[in-house]
Amino acid sequence: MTMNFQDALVLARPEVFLAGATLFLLVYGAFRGEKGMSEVSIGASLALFTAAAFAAIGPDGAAFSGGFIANSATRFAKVAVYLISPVAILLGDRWLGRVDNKRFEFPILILLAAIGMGMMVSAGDLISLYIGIELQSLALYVLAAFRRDDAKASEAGLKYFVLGALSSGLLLYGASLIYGFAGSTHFDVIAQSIQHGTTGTGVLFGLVFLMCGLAFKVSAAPFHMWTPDVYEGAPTPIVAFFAAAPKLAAMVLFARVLSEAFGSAIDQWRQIIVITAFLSVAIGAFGGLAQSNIKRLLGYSSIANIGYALIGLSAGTAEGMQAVLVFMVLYMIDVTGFFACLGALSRDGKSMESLSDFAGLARLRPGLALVLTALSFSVMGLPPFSGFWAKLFVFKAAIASGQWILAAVVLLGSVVAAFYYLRLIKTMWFDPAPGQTDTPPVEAKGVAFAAALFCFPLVLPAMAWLEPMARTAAVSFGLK
Amino acid sequence: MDLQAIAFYLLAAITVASGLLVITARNPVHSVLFLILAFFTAAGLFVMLGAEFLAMLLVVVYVGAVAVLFLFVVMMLDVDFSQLREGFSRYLPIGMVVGGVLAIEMILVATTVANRGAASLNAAPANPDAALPNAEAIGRVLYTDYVYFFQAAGLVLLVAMIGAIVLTLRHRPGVRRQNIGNQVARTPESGMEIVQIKSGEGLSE
Amino acid sequence: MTIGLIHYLSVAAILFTIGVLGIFVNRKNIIVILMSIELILLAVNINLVAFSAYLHDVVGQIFAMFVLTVAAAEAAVGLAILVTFFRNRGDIAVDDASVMKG
Amino acid sequence: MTGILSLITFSPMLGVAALLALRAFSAGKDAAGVAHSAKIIALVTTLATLALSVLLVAQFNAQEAGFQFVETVNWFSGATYRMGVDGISVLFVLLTAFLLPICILASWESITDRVMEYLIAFLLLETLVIGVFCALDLVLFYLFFEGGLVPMFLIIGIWGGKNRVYAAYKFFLYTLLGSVLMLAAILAMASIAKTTSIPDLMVFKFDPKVQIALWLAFFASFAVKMPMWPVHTWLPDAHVEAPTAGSVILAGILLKMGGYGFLRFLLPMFPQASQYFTPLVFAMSVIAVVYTSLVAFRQTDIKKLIAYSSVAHMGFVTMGIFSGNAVGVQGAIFQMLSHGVIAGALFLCVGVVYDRMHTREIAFYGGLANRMPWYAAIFMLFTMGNVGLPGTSGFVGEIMTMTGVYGVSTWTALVAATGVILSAVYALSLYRRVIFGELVNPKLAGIQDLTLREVAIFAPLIASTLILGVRPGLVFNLTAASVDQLVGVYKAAIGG
Amino acid sequence: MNAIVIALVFAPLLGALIAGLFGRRIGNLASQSVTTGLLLAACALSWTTFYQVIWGDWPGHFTLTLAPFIEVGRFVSHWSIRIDTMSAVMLVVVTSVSALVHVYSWGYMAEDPDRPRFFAYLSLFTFAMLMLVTAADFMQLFFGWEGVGLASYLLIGFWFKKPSASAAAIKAFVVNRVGDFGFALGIMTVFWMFGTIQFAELFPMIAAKAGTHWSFIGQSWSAIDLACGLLFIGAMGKSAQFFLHTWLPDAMEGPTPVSALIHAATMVTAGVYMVCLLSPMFEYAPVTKQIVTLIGAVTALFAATVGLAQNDIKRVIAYSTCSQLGYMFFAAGVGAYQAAMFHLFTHAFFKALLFLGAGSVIHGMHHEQDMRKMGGLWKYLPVTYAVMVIGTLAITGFGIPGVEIGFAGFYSKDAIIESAYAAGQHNPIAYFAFIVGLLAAALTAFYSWRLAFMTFHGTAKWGHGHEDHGHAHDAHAHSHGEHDDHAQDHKPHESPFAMLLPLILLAIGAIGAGYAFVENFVGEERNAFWRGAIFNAPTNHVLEHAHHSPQWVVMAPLVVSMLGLAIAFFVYVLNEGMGARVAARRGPLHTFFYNKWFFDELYEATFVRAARWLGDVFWKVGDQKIIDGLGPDGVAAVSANIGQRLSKGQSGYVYHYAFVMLLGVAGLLSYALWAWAR
Repeated sequence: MTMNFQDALVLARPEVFLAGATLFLLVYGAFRGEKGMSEVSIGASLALFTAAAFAAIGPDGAAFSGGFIANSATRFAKVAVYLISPVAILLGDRWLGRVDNKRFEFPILILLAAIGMGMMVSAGDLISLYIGIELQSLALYVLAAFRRDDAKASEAGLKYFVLGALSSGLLLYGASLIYGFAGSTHFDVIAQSIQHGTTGTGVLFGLVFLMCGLAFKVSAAPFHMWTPDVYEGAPTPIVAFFAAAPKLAAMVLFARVLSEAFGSAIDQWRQIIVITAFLSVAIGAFGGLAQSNIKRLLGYSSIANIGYALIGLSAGTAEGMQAVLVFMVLYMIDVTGFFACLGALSRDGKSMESLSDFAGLARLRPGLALVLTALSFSVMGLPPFSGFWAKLFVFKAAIASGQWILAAVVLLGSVVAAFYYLRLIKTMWFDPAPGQTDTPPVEAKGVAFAAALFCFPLVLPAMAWLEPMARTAAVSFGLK
Repeated sequence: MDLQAIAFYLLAAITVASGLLVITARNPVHSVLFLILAFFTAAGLFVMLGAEFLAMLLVVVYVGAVAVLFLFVVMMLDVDFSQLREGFSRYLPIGMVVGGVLAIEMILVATTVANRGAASLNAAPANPDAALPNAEAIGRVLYTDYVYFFQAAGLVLLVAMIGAIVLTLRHRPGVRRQNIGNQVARTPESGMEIVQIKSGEGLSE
Repeated sequence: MTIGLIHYLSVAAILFTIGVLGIFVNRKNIIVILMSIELILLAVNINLVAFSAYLHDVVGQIFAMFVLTVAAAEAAVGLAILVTFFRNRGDIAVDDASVMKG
Repeated sequence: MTGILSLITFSPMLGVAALLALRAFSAGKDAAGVAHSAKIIALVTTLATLALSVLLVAQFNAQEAGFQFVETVNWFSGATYRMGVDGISVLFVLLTAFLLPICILASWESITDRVMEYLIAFLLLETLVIGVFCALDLVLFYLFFEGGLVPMFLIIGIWGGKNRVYAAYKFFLYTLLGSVLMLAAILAMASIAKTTSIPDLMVFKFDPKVQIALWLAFFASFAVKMPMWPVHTWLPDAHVEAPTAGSVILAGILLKMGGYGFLRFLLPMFPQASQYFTPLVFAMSVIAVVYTSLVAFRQTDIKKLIAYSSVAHMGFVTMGIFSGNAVGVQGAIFQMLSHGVIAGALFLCVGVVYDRMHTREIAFYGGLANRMPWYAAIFMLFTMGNVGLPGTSGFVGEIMTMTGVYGVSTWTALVAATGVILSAVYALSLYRRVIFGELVNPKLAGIQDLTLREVAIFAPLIASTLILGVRPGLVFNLTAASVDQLVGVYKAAIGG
Repeated sequence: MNAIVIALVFAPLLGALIAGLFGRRIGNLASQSVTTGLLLAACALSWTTFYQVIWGDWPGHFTLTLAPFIEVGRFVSHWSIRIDTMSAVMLVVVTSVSALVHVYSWGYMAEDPDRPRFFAYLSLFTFAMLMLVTAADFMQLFFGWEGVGLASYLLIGFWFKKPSASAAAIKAFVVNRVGDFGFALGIMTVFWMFGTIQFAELFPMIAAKAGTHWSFIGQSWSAIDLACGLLFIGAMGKSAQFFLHTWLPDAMEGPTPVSALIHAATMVTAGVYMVCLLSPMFEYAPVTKQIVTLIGAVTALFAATVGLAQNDIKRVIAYSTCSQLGYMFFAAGVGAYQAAMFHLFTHAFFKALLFLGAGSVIHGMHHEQDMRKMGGLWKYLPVTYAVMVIGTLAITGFGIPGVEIGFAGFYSKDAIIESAYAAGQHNPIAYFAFIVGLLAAALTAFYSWRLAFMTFHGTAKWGHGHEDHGHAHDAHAHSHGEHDDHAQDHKPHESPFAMLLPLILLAIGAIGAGYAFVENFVGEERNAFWRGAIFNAPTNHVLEHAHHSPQWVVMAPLVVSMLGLAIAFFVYVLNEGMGARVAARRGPLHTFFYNKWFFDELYEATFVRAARWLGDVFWKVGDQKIIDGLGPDGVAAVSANIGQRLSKGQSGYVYHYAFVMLLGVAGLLSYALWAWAR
């Protein structure tokens, strides 16, 4: 509170700038109508890039009585989020144009979700946490149902909304209990109150509710049920967005809450995290085995992958936080590439979603098949692809913190999960093709190729700067 | 049992009962009405706790806007509600069990909070302070420490607005709308056509 | 016996449970499910206000206010999605509403 | 000469780049011509790699036990790019570089579909395998080790036989399962020892209790890779379905990665655990020898028979390694090398008739000696090598591993020695059923003897089988210093 | 000196390579000439060496190291040529017989289109045999050991189109491998016990280590006995001793010159040679020596009994070989290594003679091998008849004991029997061997004369039923037409000169080899002759004692062999047809002998079927059902099942999802309350 308002705004500059840009583009879009969608998209992308730049160069500090925090971790997460969001805009803009659903609200909603994510990663207070989550979630609910003429999309939106609202309720209930216990919503006060014996463990019951709510946002088991359905039903480029940035933001928020507000209760929350991580990996691995829809399959895949990230979290060390950050960034790129491929592929105007649609793709579209193969191997965690490095960090942190049984068990789960990626690869490479595919759109193809290039070989040099950056970021969570 | 207790139990009972009725009523219209009742009684509880502003807000925002919105939608969607009741009881027992366990646990937790949390330091709710009315107290904090989030809440509402528009607004083709610009820009040249008609031939289209 | 914090919290807990119960007891009727969510949020608000009062800290009420705001927004979005759902299927029954499963 | 290892490792990637360039610039041109140029590019690449490897061996100082040509580049704090070879690994580098041109040549005519991808897969595999043998960092090692799964999966799956999908899955998942456990162990080692450098870890003393866990995890991976009984069942399937060159490389090189792992990790890093588990390894080894020999005896598919015989031969390798004495370890290394050549050659022999007749059923053949005398002669040579006839390289490895083991466990040597009898049974009965007898099957009436290309493929293999059989010292001189050090360290650690 | 021995050892290899690799290009004649020429040269050099080593100015024993073979720690082996009396004797035997067989094959194999291959194999065999006999350490010994096995395998299976030939080849190889199994273990025992596998280093150490014990498969054994016993298993395999003899009769599927060279004169004697070579070890292995004696004696008797009942001319000789090898072993077993070597030496001549003579008969009979279809051939094959009689006299040990004049077998066999008697004075097993030796001598006489009489005397039985001759025993499918052409006259014919010359030369050896060398091998000059190549322990005086055997012992062999001759004459000449009648009655003893004591059936029923059964069980149950079923396939199925169930649980109903979430909350909260509320 010593900080004056201007300084506070400087700290919040990325979000404030984005909010302003959003309002401007909204007005612009409203005037231009559908014709203006491309301009709005470009504007939104530029705004996000600018915000990323602001975030990158912004100072450290806390504002609004500790409710807003800026440090190396928020910087890391914000840059990642603001850079990946334009990709979703790029993919969605064209895609929606092709399915005759071109509306300028799409980039606006993405922008609003991005602001929400910015707030989430900067949250230093239960209220800011809640507002950030809701801002992001509401935008995502709408986005899920964005193709309102599509039965699947609206069903996906409905399921996502109902369950999301329930999870918000759980989260809020937990927040209220924590508030009641600790007497404050600020993370630092909560942290102090845990160290005081009186409130001690009591506050942790609130934490359980809070964690349930957050687990839903990252789609960790047993709060994962929405994921496959929503992934399948929602429009592909929007799922590409769902699967990437919000997960990262939620994960960072998760890490922040656990480390800053509940850092000294690590032994307790670790148990919860371990349970959810284990369940996530198991359900993600086994659940995917029976899937024939690629998007659903990726839904299960994301559950499993969140399980891995949570294992990094469960380490409860700076190394673990670093692992989570590295993991999420690398995973985010993989998954974006995956959905870009899905967006790029269609046959007779119908997008290819069933596994059998991919038969013989290696002959029809060798480039995209190669991309999908590389990404599959990457998500599988096979070296030298990026997914391997992601998992490497996570498991290293987990083992270093003594959780080697969990690590071994979960690694075995990754073998189960490997099967369904292999099945995709097998379908593409070994099976005969049923017919020609449409010419893939340039932008989706481009994104897919870029993602594949990053997952190998660019990741190898990239690790050299990503790793120290993530380390710096991880240190700011304040754990050892 | 003092008056306060009587008021509390009355309000609490009505709140809980109407909450139950919300989820069990056959007709969704009734559910909405019970929801409104629950909000009213909850507002009463707020008043008992000294949160007059919030009580007022609850009534205004919820009863005035949200509940009405619900009613509106219920009326708008022409649904045969009777069949929606089917299978209601099938999941009730297991639901009750889990719900019961959850409720007990939550009360246990609540007891712990009340007895051991920071709130246990104060035996009574805050006295209404004449010098600093509830609304003002809220305002002082809200517009300083929480101004940023206050604005963000505005964005949340904006999202809701955009969302509602995106999802439900339809531009019906073929609906003629008044275009004032065109109207004003109309000139005799564009509005009239002068046709020379030769006698005996009539007007041909 | 005086009415203390515990009483308010209990009411909130029961209300919360009712809300949660409402979600899966009403297998088909989505509107009631949405209302159940409102009940849950109401329970949370009771909690927050009660704590706020007993902590002598106004932040709880501010939190409740945000919750109210967001709840309103949620209701709007939820109902909007419900409307699109209805338009696509001509029904709001969730029971046979599962295009996506497995 | 610093940098030569990276050059060798990544020189196949230059070939890949050339192939990609060829593909990019030849769109729409005559496909057969492009395929031919691609093959030439691949062949030249592999030959160049071979030349570099020979240069490496020539420059290698066999007197020195430690790692040579070490390259270290700090990458990030999770991995260091560190390469180097000692007397053991330099041999496997050479073996890999030696077999690859043969693989390319062996596929010259039999692969007509997706030639470009095929060659790229092989070149990729070469890089990864050489990388495995050169890597001096655990993470880097794992990277190469696991990476090898990808091209091999594709090779089996795309260019394989009828049941290729099952085989490819089995190969991939089986080996993946083994190696994830190794990954866990690698990370544990990294967190305990605070380094992933293999030379450092070789002198790091792990707590014996920790060693047990780490040993088991590493063992899981390498045992699958070897493969040891009872985790061998992926190998027959993979071999049967893989194209000829795939089988060659699988038997010739990929299996060796398991044995290499035992030598590089289990013995020096976890000596106490190795000693503790030696009876287990011996038991598994001799079961492998006897069991799979008997199974091989009953096979009706030529390749499957040879695949099972590979398992049996790998049983000798594992027990030789865990004998922990110089004779056994040297024998095991030699056996790996020799098996690489001989089993590879045997798979090529199968490939020769498969290319002509497109079946591997033993019953289909018979009497080939009548029409294919040269083929019969060469097949005979390698059959005898497989049987372990003195004068071929197969003998030296077998007798030395058994001798080494005899010094530790006479039971093991005794049972393993029965494998020598059984190998004669199955190998000669295979030979008899395929080569001897009257040429009954009318479809075989027109079968042609080896072409010049095929003779050229076999020539180096024949030469190395015989030369190594008569002068195994060529290998032992190279490995002696490193093995002596390894055995010395092991013996010192277990106090024996 | 060095050049001579190197040339003599490698000349056959050179021949083999030339004929094998370029045989098709340079033609039959060139291949034959090269191999035979080189072999003759080697033979000449061998005799030179033999002479120079024993009587000349070469050192009595020396080792020429050519190149390192294996050098790992103390496990050191070199490619080398060890020359001493032992190896010199063997050089002479091997190269002489081999050279003669090469020459003989010019005639015998004249119609075979694969002659270059045949001659290459022959020379390859010779090379391997020379490597074996000149080995200076166990590894090279093993190399030669298995090398001759390979050549034997190749030659037995030479007519690869004949299923029985390739089956016999495999059998020979595999049974030999069983022996090699023991041999290899023996080598390992030696290595770990003495730390070396070099003979020169090993032999001086043995006396010091006598009596030490060695732990093998959990038991403590007398170390040198164990090593020798294991090594002897190898000798049993190679020399077709009891239990491991089954391959030798089947090996007759090969061309007859092969039988003469490998399965009579040289390879099968490698076991004897090895035991004698390792006499420094065996002398300190009393138990093993007893075993050697016993096995040798049993084999001598067993093979002789089986030989009584066979009808295939080559099989009779094969069992005879087996039996004679038994003699050699029990000679070695009782410590009379010199006698064993002597018998080896003489046996090489007369047994090669018998085989080649039989080959001449077979050749003359257009590849008929069944003696029942012969008879009265002496008129048609006079030279063959003459040499066969000489060979028979030699093998039956005909000679006059008093004046010490006789055929080759007379000297060596009597030396063995007398040694057994001498040793038997203190050793019941040796005495048993002595008895058996006499018994077997009688049987030998009987079956040898039986062979001669059935073949050359009596009525000719080959005039009719001859047209199917080719099918049973002749694999010359390609030359079948040719055969039919000249089979029209049905008349047996004498063999060409190329075949007769070796027969005559061998006959000279069969007559004179014993007389010429008896003093050197076992007589007074033996120490000057062997010059330490054979070691006799200070306590071993068998040979001295043998020279002073009682008269009845000296006379007994002659008596029993004359008895055998008489019976054979009675049965097959005086009462021709009696043998056939006995056979037709199928008495139990005849059946037992005729079926070779049912060994093949026994092995088929146990080892072969067990291997097949186990192989099937391991494959179909072990691998497919248990390992794959519980392992990858089972896990995959279970995983897929879990996946299906999970997938079904994902019902698509919102309230289900909510319920699961609720369960999650309730579960986690319960856990927290239980675990944390302390």
